[in-house]
Amino acid sequence: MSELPQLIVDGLVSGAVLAIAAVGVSLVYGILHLVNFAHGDYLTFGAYAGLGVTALGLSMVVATVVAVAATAALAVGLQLVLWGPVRRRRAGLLSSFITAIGLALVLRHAIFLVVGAGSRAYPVDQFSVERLGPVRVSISQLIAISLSIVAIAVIGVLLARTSIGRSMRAFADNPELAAVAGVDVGRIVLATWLVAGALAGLAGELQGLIQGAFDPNMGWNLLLPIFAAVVLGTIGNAYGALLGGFVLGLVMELSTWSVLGGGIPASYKYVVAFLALILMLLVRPQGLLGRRARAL
Amino acid sequence: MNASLRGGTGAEVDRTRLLEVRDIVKRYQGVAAVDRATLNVAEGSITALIGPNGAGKTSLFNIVSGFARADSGSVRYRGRSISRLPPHRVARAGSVRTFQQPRVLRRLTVLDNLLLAGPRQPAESFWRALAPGAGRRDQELRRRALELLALVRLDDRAEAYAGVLSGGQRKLLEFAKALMAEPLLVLLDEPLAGVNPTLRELLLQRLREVQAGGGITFLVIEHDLGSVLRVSDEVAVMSEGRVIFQGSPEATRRDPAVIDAYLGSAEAIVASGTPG
Amino acid sequence: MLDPGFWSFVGLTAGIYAIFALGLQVQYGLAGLLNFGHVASMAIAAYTMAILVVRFGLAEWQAAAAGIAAAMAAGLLVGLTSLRLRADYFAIVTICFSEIVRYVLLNRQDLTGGPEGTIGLLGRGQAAAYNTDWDSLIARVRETVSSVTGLDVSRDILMLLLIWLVAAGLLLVVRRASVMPWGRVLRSIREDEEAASSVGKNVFARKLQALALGAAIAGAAGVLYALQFSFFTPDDFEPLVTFFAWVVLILGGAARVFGVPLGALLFGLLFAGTRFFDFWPLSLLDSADRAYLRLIIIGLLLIGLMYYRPQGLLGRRQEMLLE
Amino acid sequence: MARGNQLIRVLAAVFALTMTACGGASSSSSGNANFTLKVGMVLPFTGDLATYGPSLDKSARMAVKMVNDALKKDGINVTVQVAGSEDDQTTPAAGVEAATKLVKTDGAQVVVGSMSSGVTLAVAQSVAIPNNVLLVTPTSSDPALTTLKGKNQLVWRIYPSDLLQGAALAQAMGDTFGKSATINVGARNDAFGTALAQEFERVWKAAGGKIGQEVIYNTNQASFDADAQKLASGNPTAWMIADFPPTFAKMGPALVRTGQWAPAKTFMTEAMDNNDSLNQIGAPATDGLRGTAGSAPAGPSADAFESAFKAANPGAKFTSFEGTSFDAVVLASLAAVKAGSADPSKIKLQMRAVSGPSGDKFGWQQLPDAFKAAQQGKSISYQGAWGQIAFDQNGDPTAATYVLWQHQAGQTTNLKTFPFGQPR
Amino acid sequence: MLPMLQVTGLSAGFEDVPVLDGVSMTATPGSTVAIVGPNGAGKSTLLKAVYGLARVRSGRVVFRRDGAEHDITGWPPHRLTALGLNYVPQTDNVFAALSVRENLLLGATARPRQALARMERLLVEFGPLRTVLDRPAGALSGGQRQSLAVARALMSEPVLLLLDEPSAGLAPSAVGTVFGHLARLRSEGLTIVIVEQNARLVLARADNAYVLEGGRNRYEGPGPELLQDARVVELYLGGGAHATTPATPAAADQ
Repeated sequence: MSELPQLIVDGLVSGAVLAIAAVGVSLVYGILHLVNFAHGDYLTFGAYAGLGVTALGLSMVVATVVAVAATAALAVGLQLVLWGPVRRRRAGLLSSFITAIGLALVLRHAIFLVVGAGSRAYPVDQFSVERLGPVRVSISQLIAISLSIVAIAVIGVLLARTSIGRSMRAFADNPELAAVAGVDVGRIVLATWLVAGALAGLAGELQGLIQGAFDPNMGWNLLLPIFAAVVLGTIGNAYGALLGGFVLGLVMELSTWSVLGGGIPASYKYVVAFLALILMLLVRPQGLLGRRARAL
Repeated sequence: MNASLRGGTGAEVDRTRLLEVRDIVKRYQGVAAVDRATLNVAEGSITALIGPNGAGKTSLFNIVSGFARADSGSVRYRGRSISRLPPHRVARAGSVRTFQQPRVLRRLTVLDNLLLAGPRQPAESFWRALAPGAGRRDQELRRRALELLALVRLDDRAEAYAGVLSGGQRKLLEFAKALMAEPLLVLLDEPLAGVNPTLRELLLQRLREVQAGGGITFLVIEHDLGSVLRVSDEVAVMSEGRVIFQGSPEATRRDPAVIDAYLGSAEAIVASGTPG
Repeated sequence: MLDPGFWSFVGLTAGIYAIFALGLQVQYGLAGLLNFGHVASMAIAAYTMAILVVRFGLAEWQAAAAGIAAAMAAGLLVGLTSLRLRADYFAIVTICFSEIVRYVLLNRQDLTGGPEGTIGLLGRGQAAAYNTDWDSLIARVRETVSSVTGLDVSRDILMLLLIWLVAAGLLLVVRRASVMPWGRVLRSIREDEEAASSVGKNVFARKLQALALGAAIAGAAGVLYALQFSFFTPDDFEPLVTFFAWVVLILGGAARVFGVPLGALLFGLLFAGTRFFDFWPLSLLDSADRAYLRLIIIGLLLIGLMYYRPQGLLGRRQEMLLE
Repeated sequence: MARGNQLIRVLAAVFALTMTACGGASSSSSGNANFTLKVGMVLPFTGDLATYGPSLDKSARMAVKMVNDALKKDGINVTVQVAGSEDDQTTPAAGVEAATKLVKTDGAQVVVGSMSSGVTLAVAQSVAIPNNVLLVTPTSSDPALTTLKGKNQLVWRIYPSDLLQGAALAQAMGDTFGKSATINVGARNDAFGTALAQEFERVWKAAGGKIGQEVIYNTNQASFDADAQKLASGNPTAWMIADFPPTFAKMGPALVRTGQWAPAKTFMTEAMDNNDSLNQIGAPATDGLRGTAGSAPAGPSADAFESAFKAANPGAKFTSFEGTSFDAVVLASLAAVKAGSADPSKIKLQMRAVSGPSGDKFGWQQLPDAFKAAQQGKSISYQGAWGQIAFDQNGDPTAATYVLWQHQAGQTTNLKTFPFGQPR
Repeated sequence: MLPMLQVTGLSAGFEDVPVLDGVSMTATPGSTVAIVGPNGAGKSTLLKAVYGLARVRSGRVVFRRDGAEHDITGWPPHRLTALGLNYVPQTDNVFAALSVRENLLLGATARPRQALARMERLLVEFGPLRTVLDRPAGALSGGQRQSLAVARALMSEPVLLLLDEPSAGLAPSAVGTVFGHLARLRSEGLTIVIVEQNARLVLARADNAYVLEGGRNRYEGPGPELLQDARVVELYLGGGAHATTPATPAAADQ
């Protein structure tokens, strides 16, 4: 019976994309206290940046590099022209949130304007599969898995081992103390966007790959699951977001496992995922990796 | 239940024990913030609760006011256990607290901050708020609120947002707010910190007046010992989670353990046992 | 461009949004609750009404009342389970709840008509309608008006009047209650829950009440939406609708009750007015590009409005900075 | 119908064109043949169906241009004018707003739109019917549209109702696999997919067949592999899948990857009957794929339309649904010319008469002849770019015959034509 | 000798609430300076204002090092860290979610070179931290946290350390440990400005001390001298204290 391992692999693949994107959202929220509603559209931007490169006949490797770099540049650029000034106006969480809704509209439809509405695909064989034991995996999925392993390793090293990564986590944990400890806030903000943008670019491209075909609504459609992953793993905790992404991906795919009372119909995937999230929060109000807040 | 706590059992209440704290223990992450603290507050008194930073005074306040639950021990108020009551029930029973960091409602006016604390407001119910004449009780309360604001010299700021008040003014507002609730017992957490010397005198004076006139009992955490010892009838000293001394202000000043606990010892030594 | 037919439609949509956002105003503007699943209340009320009329033969007004009650009950359910969560976690729980509601409406075809919407409530091949009484009432009113005044008043204009009448009534009720001690208690909870409970306010019960009341108001918006459009599908209740209510609320000024209708009108104008952006040189673009451009312009206007007036139209900057 | 001399007609045409160019032309919907018909498009340019809207808008505008050319060639003093194209954002409320604008401020007499059944139903109920405007939807297939209350011949559609399609599919699959075969059914989770799946299953089971797995999948989800796994499982005789090309571009490969699915054992609908789209999705997911389609001059004519569309709109994506909005515009124009009026209440009475099945047949490439016939008051059987559309009294297209198409080696061909009795 | 830190007429506060009202102080290189005074005197705010964490309204802060003079009034903390200042807040002074090791390395953000070697050296002095290197700092005891906070500050190789009530909330034995660290640092020539609640403890060890009250300078002088000053005790125990208390200051200096 190969159903279960297959579902696990499928869950890990879609979870990987959520995880990678969620780390960025989580860092941005933890460090900038910004609910970036436009993050899904950063993903879309990355996917199309990569597509542009493949359209020139260059390889997926180059496309990946460009997608990552271009989205990172977009994120940093938007910090400079939009979020920085907004922050200086001391806009509250909610007016920033409305600004992000506006930005999401602008980005998505700018992409529509440039690339048109049709769905596109990377020049990657979507059909041939590799057999790994009981599991069948497509080339795209293999690329996605390997890239996300690399990305997660890089994220892990970056956050845990590098000075900038530590500073980012420190800032998310306790911004005042981070300033005290000599962390340059301005640099951290830019670094955060750089990392979040790069990860969004990568996640966008991977999503485009595993989806096979994509259109400018791709990232927008992923936004809610990404946010759910962030929350599942504890808001502001980057490692938690990684974990949350994988858990969510697995929960969604495994919900169709036929052993579970014949499998929950696929159209209830999101219902299962969201219910799992709500139940988890009721049991662990601080998220998977959160510490229980000290009373008073 | 509230009603009975407030007034019903007056006859059986031991006047020397309006508030009775027994062997309270509260641990945070394994560290005992309050460690078998025992304390009595006599009705009509001003009792000072003093002690160095980190002695557990505020933790004890949180337990008495229902904001935290003790790991063990009991709190009795007017002869009844209130250890398990939520904060709003404790407050409705007439035991009102203030906070060390004044918790004023920043985007409400100073006057609204006070009016909020006024008891018995039928128009706090949605439907009654819609009924004609719902504002009548507010008019009564407003008079008293303005009196209290005048008492703490904030009457000229009545219509300002409480968020623009200075730290000292916020303290005064907290004090007035506690009185507005028509309490039997007021727990004041460092009412003088950050208050300038003239207002400080004013506040102490008011404290005395109110206590004398209104039959209100005060339990006061305060660092400004000079001031607090002057006005209090009784002093309890906390150190490292315990009440190490309870007695008159004079006795407090003379007690070496208190002085050590307070000024600190030149060497880091374990403070010696609790006096009887 | 100034045709009243179009603008009365825009106006009535804005009115529905005003009522809808007023519910959010009670929940967030007064009580500080970050409800990101507000649209669920609207969906539950509208669907409850339609299902009760079509399947159980209830009178329309009874079904409408039941719909509002159902929205309120759902609000209570969400509150009872989740109000103790931190604000941002509460926000995500509510949005998840609204998505669960939408997917269930989509997938329980036997009960709800599924993706086909309410028209499929009786199953395939039969067009179900839940507002026949209402429509004939409106028709009678139109007849009466035209026989009395000789004016032919369109259905949209009647609905416009009715919806804004309801909106005004609810606004006044909420406004009245919010300046009364009731509102003061809620605002105190918004500012500092512990401070509120320290003076004897039952914070949890109050938050629950605000949530239920906001849900009921959103339910009323749902019922009006159903009556206006005569037909709806689960797609009408996407999360985006909640965010539009937030836009309305923040545009108007979150803590100002009368900011809500203003925000709703501005919002309606933003979406409808940009449909007229077809002059030169925009007219050189093809229809799709113009449609994208329209949403880009809406996005830019939102960004600009929030940049220059982060406190909203009626909000006070000082109040915002005190947050 | 009065006939003036050549000069007057030319002058009138110039006048009409000038007025049109100035944007101030007011429609004259009197009984004579001098009028301007205003057609407005309500289509999804943004939102879930954003991938289709722009192409349908382009083909509708192409139809307007071709109709005007034909009218000019015929010397008929009628102009079809685009009142505007508005975005319905794939949501009913925005759709109603869009249609209201077209009707109230732009004076559209005919609205072409929308794509999703939800939006179309809302526009029909809230705008078209109350304002007495003709609504022709290109692609909405929801059976509910047939029985819509009070529609009073104002609502028409090009794409067949799922009731029809489901029964035709069941018949074709029964012929191919035997009536007792086990079929796995997959459908996109929207009005089109669920209605078609249900209707198919009902007919299939009634005829003694068995249904294996039924998988209804959300179209905007992140991955389709688990859904595909389920749909492929159980070793069924064949599959019926109700989907559109852009979603099937994700679902198809996922099905192939399961290794348990075969396109050659799968039936789909005419939504997929498009060579270009199928080739784009790729042979492993489409080779041998079969499907039904309402009898149409498919094949050469459909291919010609695709080339014509691409020639007229360089760089535009062909989604395979373009014929629907093209035919919608043409049919409404034909009906208006035949009615000699831009008044929707007159146009609607001629819609059946220009669609067939009786009357002379005119293909979409023979518009001048068709319009001439229409002006002469003759009945027409219009052979559209989408297919033959013969409206019934409910405004639904009927087809006496269906074709069975198959995609093989990069080519879509019609295997056979089969007669099909109307279910009603 | 020119002072290393020179604060002149500093007025500062938070948002619109002034706390300091023209406070002046100096610290010569290698000295330990104590800031004492009753609660609410503005002691902590003085440190925060020097370290760029409170808004300075007027006054000047000058820092001298290696013959160079820097007017650091209103500089952001990260520039001060780079210059050789560091500050240990009173509470919330470790990153609870980060491991002890990460907390330490984070202290070296301004001077990343040879951070690991420095950490090794510090771990010799702060021995007990070594056993918990990979535990999250949030799981440490109060004393360990305080040690960690000091050690983290030292990771930036400061020449001037600002300490805010390092004994607050600590068990006596932990206070002993922390002050043991400080004694060693002093002997190594580090300049220390320390705000302390435990006046006896800190005055006995301070080269120089400032007594603040109500946001202003009240008394100043060598620490042990101030410790003898009855006025200081009076300030703490309040108005009537010295009248009724038998000469506690003398008795205190055991």
